[in-house]
Amino acid sequence: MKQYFIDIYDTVKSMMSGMSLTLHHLRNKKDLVATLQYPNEKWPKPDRNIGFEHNEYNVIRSRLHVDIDDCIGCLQCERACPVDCIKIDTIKPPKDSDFDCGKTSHDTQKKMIVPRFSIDMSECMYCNLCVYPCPEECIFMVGGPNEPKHDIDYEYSKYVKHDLVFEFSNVSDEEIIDIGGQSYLDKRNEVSDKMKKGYDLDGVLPGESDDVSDSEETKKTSHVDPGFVVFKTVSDKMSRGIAKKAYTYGRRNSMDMVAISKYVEEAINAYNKMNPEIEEAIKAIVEFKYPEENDSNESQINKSDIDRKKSSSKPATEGLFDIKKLNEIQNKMIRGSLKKIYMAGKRASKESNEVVNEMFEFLNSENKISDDISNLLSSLKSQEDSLEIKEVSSSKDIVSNEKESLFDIKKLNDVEDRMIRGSLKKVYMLGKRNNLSSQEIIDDMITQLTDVDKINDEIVEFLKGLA
Amino acid sequence: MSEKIINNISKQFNNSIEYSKENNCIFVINPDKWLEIATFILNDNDLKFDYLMCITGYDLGESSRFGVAYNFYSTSLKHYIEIRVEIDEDIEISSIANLWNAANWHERETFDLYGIKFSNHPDMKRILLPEDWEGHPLRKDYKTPDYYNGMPVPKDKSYWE
Amino acid sequence: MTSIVDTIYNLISYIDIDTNILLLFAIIIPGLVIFVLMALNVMLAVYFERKVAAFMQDRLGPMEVGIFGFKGGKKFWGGIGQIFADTIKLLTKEDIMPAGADKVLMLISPFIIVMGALLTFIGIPFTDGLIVSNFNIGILYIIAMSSVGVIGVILAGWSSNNKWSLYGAMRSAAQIISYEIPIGLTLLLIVIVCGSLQVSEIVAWQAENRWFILHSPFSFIAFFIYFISVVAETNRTPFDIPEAESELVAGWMTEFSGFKWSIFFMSEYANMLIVSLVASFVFLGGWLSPLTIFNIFPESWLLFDGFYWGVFWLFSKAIFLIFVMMWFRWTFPRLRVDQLMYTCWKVFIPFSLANLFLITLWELVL
Amino acid sequence: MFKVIDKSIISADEMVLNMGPQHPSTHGVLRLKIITDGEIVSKVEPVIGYLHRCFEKHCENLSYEQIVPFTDRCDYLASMHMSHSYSMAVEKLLDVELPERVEYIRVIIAELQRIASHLIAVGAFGLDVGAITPFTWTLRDRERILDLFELLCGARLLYNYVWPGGVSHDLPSKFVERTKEFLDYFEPQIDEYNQLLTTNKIFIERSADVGVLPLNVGVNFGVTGPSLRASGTNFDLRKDEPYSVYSKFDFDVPVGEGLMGTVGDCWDRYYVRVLEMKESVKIIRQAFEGLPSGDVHEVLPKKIRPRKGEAYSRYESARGDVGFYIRSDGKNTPTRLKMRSPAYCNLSVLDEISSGWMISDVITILGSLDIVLGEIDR
Repeated sequence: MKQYFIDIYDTVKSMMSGMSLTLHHLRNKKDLVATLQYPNEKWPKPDRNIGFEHNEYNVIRSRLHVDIDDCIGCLQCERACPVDCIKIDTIKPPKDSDFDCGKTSHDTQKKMIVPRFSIDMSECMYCNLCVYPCPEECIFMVGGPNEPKHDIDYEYSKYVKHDLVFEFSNVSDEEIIDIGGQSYLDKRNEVSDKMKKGYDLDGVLPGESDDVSDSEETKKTSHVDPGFVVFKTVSDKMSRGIAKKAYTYGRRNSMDMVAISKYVEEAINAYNKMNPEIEEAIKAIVEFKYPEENDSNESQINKSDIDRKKSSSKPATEGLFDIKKLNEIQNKMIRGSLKKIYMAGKRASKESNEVVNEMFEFLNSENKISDDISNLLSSLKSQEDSLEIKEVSSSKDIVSNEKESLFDIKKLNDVEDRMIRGSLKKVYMLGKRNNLSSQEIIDDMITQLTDVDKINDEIVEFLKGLA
Repeated sequence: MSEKIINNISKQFNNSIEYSKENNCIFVINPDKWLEIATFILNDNDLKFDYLMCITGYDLGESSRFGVAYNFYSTSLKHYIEIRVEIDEDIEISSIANLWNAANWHERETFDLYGIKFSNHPDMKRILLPEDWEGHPLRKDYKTPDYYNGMPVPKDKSYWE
Repeated sequence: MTSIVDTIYNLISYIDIDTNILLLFAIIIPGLVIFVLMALNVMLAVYFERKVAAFMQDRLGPMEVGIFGFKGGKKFWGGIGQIFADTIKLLTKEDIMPAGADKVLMLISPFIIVMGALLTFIGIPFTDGLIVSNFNIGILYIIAMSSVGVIGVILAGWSSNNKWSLYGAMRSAAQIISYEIPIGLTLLLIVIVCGSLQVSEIVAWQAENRWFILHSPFSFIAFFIYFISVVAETNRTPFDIPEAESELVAGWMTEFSGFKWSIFFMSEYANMLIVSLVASFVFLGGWLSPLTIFNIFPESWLLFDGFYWGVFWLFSKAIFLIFVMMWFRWTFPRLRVDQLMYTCWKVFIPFSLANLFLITLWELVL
Repeated sequence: MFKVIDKSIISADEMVLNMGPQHPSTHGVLRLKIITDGEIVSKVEPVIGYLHRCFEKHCENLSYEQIVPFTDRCDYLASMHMSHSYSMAVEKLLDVELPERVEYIRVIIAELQRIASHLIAVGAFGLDVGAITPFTWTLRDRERILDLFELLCGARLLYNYVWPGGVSHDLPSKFVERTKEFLDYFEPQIDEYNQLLTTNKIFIERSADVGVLPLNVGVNFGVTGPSLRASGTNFDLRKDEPYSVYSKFDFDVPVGEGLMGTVGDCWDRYYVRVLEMKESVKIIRQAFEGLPSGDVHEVLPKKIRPRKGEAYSRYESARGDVGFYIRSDGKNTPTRLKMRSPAYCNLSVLDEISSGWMISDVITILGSLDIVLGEIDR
């Protein structure tokens, strides 16, 4: 009985003491609150001075970044990664070629180019193991001691998972071809085509996303030599490769089209790979007009159109001149510092002119300006990328021609019965994939409807109206 | 200390011990006599290995194919021993789950990942993998299946290559 | 001033239609007002609870949603817009009905619970004379109606076809029915003392004499027994074993979502308000100003009394008690189901029986 | 109209209750098959493997350096302990003698990590019995330790800090100072937890005398760590088989005494953890006094190719006795790596000590065992 009352007393007492504590916290909330209002307030970044030469080490875990100009393609980071989230491809120039791969900021001569350096940040587990072995210190996690190299960036959420694959390589296709990496490029294009097909099936009807894919295609083809379009029709891989090689050789030596076609034919015959498709393609080359010979009117019309597209879809850095042009400068010191300015400008997405102006300012302040350099820089300033634009226009014509042959899938939305509309759309998609013409597709639709007994006069008339 | 342990055990089971590395207290033991030895080291007053730390199965890929390593510790006498039983593929090892309850789950795990069977185990079934999994993944000759219950097993990152 | 229904009926009686329809109007209007009051109560109380919890736990609570861009910094009303965000979220949530559930029972069970809460409000005054219907058996009616909800709880637990829900419902039924007894016994004290079951009479008695909590040591103890018992009856920590989110997921509410769940929520907070109001007018002098307890304040202070001040004082007392309930919740662990029964049957009921006996003696002797 | 009622439907048989894999207080994706008779539990069968990530299989294809981040992910609440334990096994194979500074740093880090892990255990145990406020308070203090770790190696949860043969970085210059600041702040906080939770009568009622684990049963089931010490033994590898530099420090091993009930009940298991935090604070203070200078990368191997052979390392982590059994055949990847996870063995005793109690008590007992599913399922 005594215990009974003691228990009650204990209970009340312990409860009161607990309640007094929580009340204390409620009353002194201003001093005790530990929450940080994240987007408005952020954690104070701790001082990362770690006692010894911390430049070598990286004590922050955030996004991986690569200074690709310093990468020598040694693959050490790829090997160190426990989750295989780094993928590097390298191409070595042939032994006898005099191709200059450039130098790193540590003045190491690069022996190969890196056409692909992609990091899948969705797989990365921030273990930092890739950072330690890098001999050029070009892969690092941003922020912390690397603040001067790259600002901290730990908030990089994306809507699509693929967007977390960051591509760092800035080697253009032309350079790869220069170095003799045609086979590599073919393979890569093949894979990307395959992947593109995969994306297209991502639940989006091509009819609905026509506009998007159109602009994408123009963007894509703007980099590719239009002559290759012809060879795409060739199904045999081997002969296609030979033909393309021969074609590029011809282009590089600025032959005219007839000469190129003959050259290609010789090359094909040498490997005994002649087949009707190739023959047709070679004929097409001869008929194919050089982009330079295109009507100037046409390109004028398209130009404004494309300019608009460019400004909206492409980042402004594309307007910057190529960094390789600076290699002509003899003095190492000046070249290095100019490159630095270039990189800074690129990161801030400045225009060519601005960057060149900055360079001039720098040179003036250092009293290192010479005639050669100023000539070079002013030549860079006035440069226009007219050639590119023309290429775009011509390839766009080809694309639009193909598209016009088919009617728009949206027209099918006028059909009221859902069942019928669905099956019609299916037929349409099937036909589109097989490159059928409008008339053929409509015939298919009518047979399809007769099969399922849904046919009536209205629909037949409607369909015929489409063609 | 280790000498004493070795002497104690080899006095009793001279024939069953294949070899012993004295410095690490590692014994390799004939599977036939395993249960007797286990009972002995648990109950003997000089040994008293009352705490079974770990059971590790391993795949040798040789004639005697699998091995099971038992790590014991005595909480009262503070000494340590490792005993290994190496067997061919189809032979069962007698279970010690009735002596050390800790062995229950460890043996189930060894069975799950290596397919080593323990006779007289109270509840011999898979523990980490699903009940309907085929094969024993930690074997050296294990191949990842293409399908599990009709679902394809992803092997590479399709958007990556 | 007798009751709201009568007042309204008198007000609209000049309209020349059937008197039955007029009576219906006179009943429906206060019903709607009470429903709106309950909805308002749940919105404010949830915000209040979240803030109290947050500050006790060294957090800030809802901070992101302000009204018209207004945010109070780290103040109490920092995320006041959260009230509306929560309401909209709850009402637009998908209403999930499990495949194996008893659909009819699952549909009606939230309404049974909320009906119990609504009906209880009929007998509860808001200030002097502001009562929907001034029964002469007010206290009895309140006790009876507040235990209607348990039917809904059992139906909800059973119809969900979920073992966790069933456990929650069974625990809840046992708990609510057990704790009805100490509640009834403690409320009996004031009935004995003032000799009436009518709410207005009870407060009138307190106005004449003194607050009931200060009337005798037994009524002082009775208040705490009553208060802790109603905490148990409203299923709040440390007696929240029917919900027990770390054991039973969400107890009998596990399978409910969207609008149905928000009705449960509404009734829970409405019950909190009801029991606090009852405690206020039975023990704490109802709408009487606390300044009149002792006659130490100057006469002019008695101005803070009257019809409108009555509403203020009554709700202040109730809100303070609700705050204490929240304070309990964020301080204590949860009891086990057998300990809960122990507390009820072996502590509260003996004490309240003794109270009942002793206060009778107290009244006879003094 | 009237159906013949099948007797088996209404008879009062036992019922199977599935707790988890999605349940608020199973501490991860653990599934408990509970056979109950009303509220009384007659059998609990843990079903594990929902978080199995093929850690051991994976390790056979990774080099020794690459395994470290994966060991971190086993026990994500005490990552430092896991990588430390693994590094010890590899160092045994490599036969390296570590510089003293490395050992001191490792001890400091390990004890900080022990505090962080026990804070979660203590808070989550409060959460399991229904007290929510202590959990947020313990998380608040754990956050400060994570800040220290961020200062140390950039990461807050999965550190990849302790490497075979050393640690990845030396201590930052402000680390010692700030850790001391934290310790001064932290010690009074323990009293607050005690006031709010440990001495609360309801909490004592819920946890004392519940789920008593007798010592011999615990040893037989391979239960280790605070859960075993609560049963009245001072078996602690830091004392019994001193690794690293633990032999140099003076600290007590808290043992369950049954202050509120029986020795080895849930309250003891909880309270041993609270006391251990105090002991860890003591160890860290001593370690700072004796912290020698030196290079932490002195013996860090460039490439790890251990000798042919086996090694078994033992380590006292926050949850108990972690063992890494590594078989190497001289390549840069292990042929077999087995991890003896303490929580795996601790969980196996659940059925033994929780049958006969109520459903609420199963939660309490599970919380007092302090399991981490990442470590159980590996």
